[in-house]
Amino acid sequence: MDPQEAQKLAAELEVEMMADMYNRMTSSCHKKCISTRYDTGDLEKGEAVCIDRCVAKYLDIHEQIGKKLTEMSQTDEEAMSK
Amino acid sequence: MDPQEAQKLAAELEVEMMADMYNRMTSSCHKKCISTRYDTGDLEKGEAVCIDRCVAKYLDIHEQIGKKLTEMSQTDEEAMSK
Amino acid sequence: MDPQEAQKLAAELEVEMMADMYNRMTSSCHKKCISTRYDTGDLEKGEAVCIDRCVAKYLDIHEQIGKKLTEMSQTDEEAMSK
Amino acid sequence: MDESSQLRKIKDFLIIYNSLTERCFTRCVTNMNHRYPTKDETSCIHNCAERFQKGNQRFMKQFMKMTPEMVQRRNE
Amino acid sequence: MDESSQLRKIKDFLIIYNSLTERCFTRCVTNMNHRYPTKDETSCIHNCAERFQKGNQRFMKQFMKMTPEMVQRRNE
Amino acid sequence: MDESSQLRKIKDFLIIYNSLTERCFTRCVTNMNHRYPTKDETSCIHNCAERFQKGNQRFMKQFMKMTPEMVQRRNE
Repeated sequence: MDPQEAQKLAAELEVEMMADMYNRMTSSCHKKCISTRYDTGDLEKGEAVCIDRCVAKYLDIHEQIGKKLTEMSQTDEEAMSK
Repeated sequence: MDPQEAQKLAAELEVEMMADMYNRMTSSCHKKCISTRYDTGDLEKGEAVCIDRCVAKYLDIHEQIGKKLTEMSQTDEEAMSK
Repeated sequence: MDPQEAQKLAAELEVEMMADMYNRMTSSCHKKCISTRYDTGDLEKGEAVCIDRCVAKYLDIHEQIGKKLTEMSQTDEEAMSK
Repeated sequence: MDESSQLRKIKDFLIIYNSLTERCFTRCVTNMNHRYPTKDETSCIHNCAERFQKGNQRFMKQFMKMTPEMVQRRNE
Repeated sequence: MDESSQLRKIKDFLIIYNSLTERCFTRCVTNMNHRYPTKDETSCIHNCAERFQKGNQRFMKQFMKMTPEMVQRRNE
Repeated sequence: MDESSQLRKIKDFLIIYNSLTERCFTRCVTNMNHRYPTKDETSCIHNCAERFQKGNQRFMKQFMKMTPEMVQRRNE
């Protein structure tokens, strides 16, 4: 694989993983925020507020977990190099 | 991307999405139709009838939702072009 | 498609399907083995034993189902060729 | 827009379309006593699709608002 | 059949195989007190696999029967 | 390690990362009364991530131990 192709694949992977994260987030927040009574097609006010908070919180937590995973893998590597 | 390659990718995408729809349908209808008592390996008569109706209904509803989404996106575009 | 490319795609498919099986296994065993009380970050002894057994059992059953599917498809082919 | 991002857009639409059918079917169709969707089922399906679509637009809007901050923090 | 559709067929088989294992394992194996599948679990697994496979054949048959109508309606 | 297996490794990491966020968020965040994660939620998230990661390592270890036998049996 030449470096240019590798870079293109890496960029595609980033887009794909961002889309995967987005899909998991909407699925998770849908369950937490949107009522399953379908007597009307409109979002209620409370549902809209819930979506906004849920997205913000999900992204915060995604970031925290990223840091945690990096931390944990560093501890593992230190333990192995001893 | 040359037009021929784009066409090939579009055709592959259609097959992939048809397969995805089929998989979601079988998963959903399995849950609605097939008993989880596994005391025999045979499908009961009622389960077979349920599968046939479930597939037919799923495809009907898939079509209805397709129309609804097209309708909704047209309303959005009209609202934006005002 | 030339034979070399076909072979490469077949190898990629095998890796992808192995990864899919592994992901389904961990997801299924997680649900069966790991407590959802998150008052500590450590795995308990019982959870670790449960994971080991669950992986072993899952692989056994994956093998059994593979044999069963092969058997069933042979019966189908014999029935059709009659 | 080039052909590759147009395909991406079609794919994103089709994934939403497929998952919407799955979710609304699962929630609105509760028995298989009839071959054709009943009036109640049809009305439930329409409201469900509309709500999910409005929900999706809200998700996208909020996501677009939040990501610049997130990317900025990551690059600091 | 050319190589590309043969690969597609193998992939479809492997997806069914993987999802069958997942579903039957989830439903039939209820505790981890033993390392090896018990007699009851094994019998449940076999019935589950057979049923799912028969169900899949029924799905495919009905789907094949319905799609021509659907495609025709769409092209009208 | 060549570039293609390095990409595979990055992809595997990102899938774990995404699924970990999904599972821990679903289990630890139970209400949307607040915009920011509460102290209890944050602590739950950290324990959840740690446990899942330790679980994943155990899964991988056991899987690596079992597969040679499995491959051998298949080739017999």
